[in-house]
Amino acid sequence: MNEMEELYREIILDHNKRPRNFHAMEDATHHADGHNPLCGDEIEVFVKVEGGKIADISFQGEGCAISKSSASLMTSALKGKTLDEAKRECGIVVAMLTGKTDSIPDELGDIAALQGVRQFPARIKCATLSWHTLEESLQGGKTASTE
Amino acid sequence: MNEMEELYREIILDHNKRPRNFHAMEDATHHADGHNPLCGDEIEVFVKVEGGKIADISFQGEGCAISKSSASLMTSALKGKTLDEAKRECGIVVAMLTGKTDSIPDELGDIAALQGVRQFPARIKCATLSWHTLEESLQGGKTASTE
Amino acid sequence: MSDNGTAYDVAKVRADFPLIENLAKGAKPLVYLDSAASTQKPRIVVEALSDFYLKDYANIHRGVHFLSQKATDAYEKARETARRFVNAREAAECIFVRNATEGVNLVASSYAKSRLKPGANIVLTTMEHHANIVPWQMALEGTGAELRVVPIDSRGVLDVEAFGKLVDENTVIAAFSYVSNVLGTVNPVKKLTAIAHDKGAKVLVDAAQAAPHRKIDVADIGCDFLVLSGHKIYGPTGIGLLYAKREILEKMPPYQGGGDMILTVSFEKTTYKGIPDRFEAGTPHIAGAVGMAAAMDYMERIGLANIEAHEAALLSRCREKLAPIPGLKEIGTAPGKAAVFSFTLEGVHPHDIGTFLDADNIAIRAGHHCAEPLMKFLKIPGTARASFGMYNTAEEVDKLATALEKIVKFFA
Amino acid sequence: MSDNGTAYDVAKVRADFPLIENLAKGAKPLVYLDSAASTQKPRIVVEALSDFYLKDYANIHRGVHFLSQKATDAYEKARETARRFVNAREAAECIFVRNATEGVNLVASSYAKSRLKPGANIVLTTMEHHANIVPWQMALEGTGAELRVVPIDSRGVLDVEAFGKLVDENTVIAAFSYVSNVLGTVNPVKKLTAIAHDKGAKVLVDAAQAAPHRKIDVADIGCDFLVLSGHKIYGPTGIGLLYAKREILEKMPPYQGGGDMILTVSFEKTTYKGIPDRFEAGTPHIAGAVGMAAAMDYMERIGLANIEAHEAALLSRCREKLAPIPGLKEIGTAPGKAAVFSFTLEGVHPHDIGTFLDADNIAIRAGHHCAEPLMKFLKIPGTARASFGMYNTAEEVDKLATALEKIVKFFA
Ligand SMILES: Cc1ncc(COP(=O)(O)O)c(C=O)c1O
Ligand SMILES: Cc1ncc(COP(=O)(O)O)c(C=O)c1O
Repeated sequence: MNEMEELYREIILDHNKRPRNFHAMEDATHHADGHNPLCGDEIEVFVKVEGGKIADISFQGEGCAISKSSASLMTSALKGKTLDEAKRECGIVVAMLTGKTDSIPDELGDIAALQGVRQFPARIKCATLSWHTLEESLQGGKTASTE
Repeated sequence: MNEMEELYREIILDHNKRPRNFHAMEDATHHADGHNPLCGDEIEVFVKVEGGKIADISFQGEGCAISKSSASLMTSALKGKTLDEAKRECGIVVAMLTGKTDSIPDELGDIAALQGVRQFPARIKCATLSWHTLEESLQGGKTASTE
Repeated sequence: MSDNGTAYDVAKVRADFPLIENLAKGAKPLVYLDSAASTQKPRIVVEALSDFYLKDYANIHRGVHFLSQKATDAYEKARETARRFVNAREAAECIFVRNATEGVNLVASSYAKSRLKPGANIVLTTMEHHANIVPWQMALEGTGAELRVVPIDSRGVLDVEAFGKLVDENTVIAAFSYVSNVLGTVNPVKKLTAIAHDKGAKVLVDAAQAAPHRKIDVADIGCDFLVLSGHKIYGPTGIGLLYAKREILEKMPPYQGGGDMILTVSFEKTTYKGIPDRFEAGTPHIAGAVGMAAAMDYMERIGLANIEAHEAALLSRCREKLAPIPGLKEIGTAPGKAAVFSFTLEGVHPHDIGTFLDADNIAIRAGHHCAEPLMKFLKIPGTARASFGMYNTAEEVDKLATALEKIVKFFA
Repeated sequence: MSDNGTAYDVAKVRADFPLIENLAKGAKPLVYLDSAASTQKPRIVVEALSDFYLKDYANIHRGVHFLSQKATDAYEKARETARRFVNAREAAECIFVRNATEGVNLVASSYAKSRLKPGANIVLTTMEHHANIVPWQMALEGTGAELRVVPIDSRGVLDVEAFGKLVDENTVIAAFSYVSNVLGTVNPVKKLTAIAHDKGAKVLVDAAQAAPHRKIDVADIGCDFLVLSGHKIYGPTGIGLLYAKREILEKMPPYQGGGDMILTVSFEKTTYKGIPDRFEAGTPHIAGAVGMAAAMDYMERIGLANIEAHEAALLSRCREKLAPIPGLKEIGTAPGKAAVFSFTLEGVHPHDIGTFLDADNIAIRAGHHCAEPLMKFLKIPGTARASFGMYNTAEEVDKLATALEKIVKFFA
């Protein structure tokens, strides 16, 4: 694999072309806007929390292949998880993406495909954007920024 | 003569130590403040004009040897001259000091001793300060004659 | 043919730029197509900086000693070079600032702010860089005055008629770019200035993207203010130029206070120097001014007409080679545009294009290019932008085309 | 002894400064005693600039390409170096500005101005440089707030008791120099800060003249703001540092608007980035930051304690050699003063001293040193000032003494 194939793995390209849960949500209980001023990526994350669980989660917005596929992977992975599980996973993923940890836990599944981004410092913020935005929305915030 | 003796000729040192017409003037018809922000020199020029002539002229203030002697030489030379003569002389002296002309007219007399300053660009403003202040006072004399 | 009758030899020009030369020789030769963000520096500019620091350095305007005199002379000679570069009447109309951004801020703060009352307005255009938007918004805040924006068409051509209607007797300043950093559009600055002056409005021209590509002539344009950045005209960082007419500058209060800009200071009352000193508080970027002057000298020696012609040829080739690429759309197609080539690729985000090209050692820029309102108007999240400098070659354009073809396949 | 246990060898230090070395070798060897105006540059700083321009140059924070990433890394690494140099908690508290003057202007405009109401006050001292006076006067204008000035005694020692009385609950900022550029006085900045904080006032320390001579430690001082200039600490021109506490910076509105400091821009509403970016509009002086960091590294390698000790020895020798000269009066005799030696000569104006010394190739400064209120207090038109840097030698002090003896004879 050359470095481009490493960054843009099949899974990434697939989620970029056919993003999952890519729509607004009318009855969301939590919502936040995310913004990456570097490249202008804008994302909205919607969450419906019911009984301490993420009953539904979706996103919409403009973004590069990395930020779009990252958001798509995130929504796929977290649907049905408890809030605690979701927050824990946010932490693990962000730590992996920012190189704070070297190990890639098995539990990440497809999300591990994002690891190629660590070799591209300028792109890390694209990959973390949706995760930070989710964290922000769960905390009750309105906007997240990766400046 | 080395360059210091060229700059600080006997006449200059003499006028610096014993400045002529170095006092305020109560009944001046014209008056202006001169200021050289580079070195902080401050000078006041007083003129009494009577019948189109400089009946009396004096100065006071703080200044280096060059600015003080220049003012002293100026007051000595211009006392009794007509306004036109004085203005003409201002022009000639400033032109000489700023190197706009190479020739040193004989009529300048002792003032010619200031010529050494031309080799010292940083000091030219010291030498021209009193002359510019005089010009200023004469130009303002018309509108400020009631003071 | 150059101004002095010799042919433009891009290989010779490249040899003047050590970074371009050295990185081009690497295993994966660098193709630098990001000059609109900042230009690389010719050896002569870097040497002017080193020589100044190592031979003539001292603080200016202050010392009686000969080093200080030498440094002052070098600084004021740089101002005279800047005067010649923009064809101002006198050097005192040339204020050294940090960059184009600071130039706009200075004018917005010292000239415009006090004139912004309810009913007054400032006129900008849709294609402005944030540097020519945000300072005006900050000045307008809380004044009750209005911001007006002149529209452009889908090619990126300014609507001159609308400009003539939006500018009125209550317009304090009309501020517009000479050349758009995204679209390459060259605005008819002389005409716009005449229209604005007819209504009694002052004019600021943002020449940050024009100065690298063409001769700037403030006497011909007739504008009241003009700004540019040294780092975009092959000069050092931290230095730029604000040109302003003497009669306007003389009436403007100082922008920053400090040493070197005062006549007398007391705790009761402080008086300020005349121009240009009043606008240069504290120890200025002396070496930067000297370095920017070296860059201006260099550009003039190469010949601004030559640079313009060379870059126009690169732009033509770029269009020709990139047009056949499936899904590629050129953004900005104003007639006579400058050598700034923005584009989008269907299904591939600009940021991904940038990363891919970087992997092929082609440096372009991707994003909103500090022109978010323009992106909103164009209804795109950003563009990929290849921008050309005097050192770029036709082969580099071809490499860009080849790399883009690969990207299209990858994302297909 | 140096910090790491080796003896301070001034000859070795001089060898690092090409201008000092080369001009010292001339027919009339230059003696540079004007470091308080600006310091000369070690080779390593000039090379850091050249290397950056010729190997790693690009615009920052913007590009996805590797050169831009390299340049961004270099710029942010410089910020981390600045953080370490002043011992700030985090790099984001370090804002790059043009010079100390701009640092004060930024604080006066973005922090103080909106808080200056009738009844409020700003406290300065008699010994301030214009850079720490004029920006406050400009901010105060039209606000109805008051300027208060803390007196000094005839030695140039600040009246700490008066400071404690002048600062009160209505004091917005107390701003004072760490080291006086005329008197050499080292103010008890930690104590003054504690007094001001007790009254709820914020504190700005002007460290422009302290940073060249001693370790700056904002954590120890406890001040809210601190400014310094790169060109006075052996670094490039056009760059300086504003340190400010995070919690204060976060509440301050931006100073200049433009690119790189915004989060989103639209003609309707613009939002700003966090710190430090919000305060660095437009393309910054990237190379300047890198060069200043090289200078900071260099000073730390030589050892700030060594520099201080070496300069203290020069000051002692200067006093000893100059004291016997008839009519010579040292201006500023505060205990423990820094290596700034101001003096007057009876019957000889400072400006004439400067010219005479220049003829002997000794560069000093003469005049009011941008401290007119202090001159008025001292009732002198100005002083001659010999100021020392890490490269000066005892022999140079002796040359100064010999030259001054000649002057006294000439004007006798
Ligand atoms: C005490 C003091 N503060 C501030 C300044 C201003 O420094 P700059 O001109 O680099 O802004 C100086 C420089 O002379 C100074 O001596
Ligand atoms: C059209 C335009 N104006 C202004 C600027 C601001 O330039 P600087 O960042 O050098 O102040 C730029 C730079 O990108 C530009 O392209």
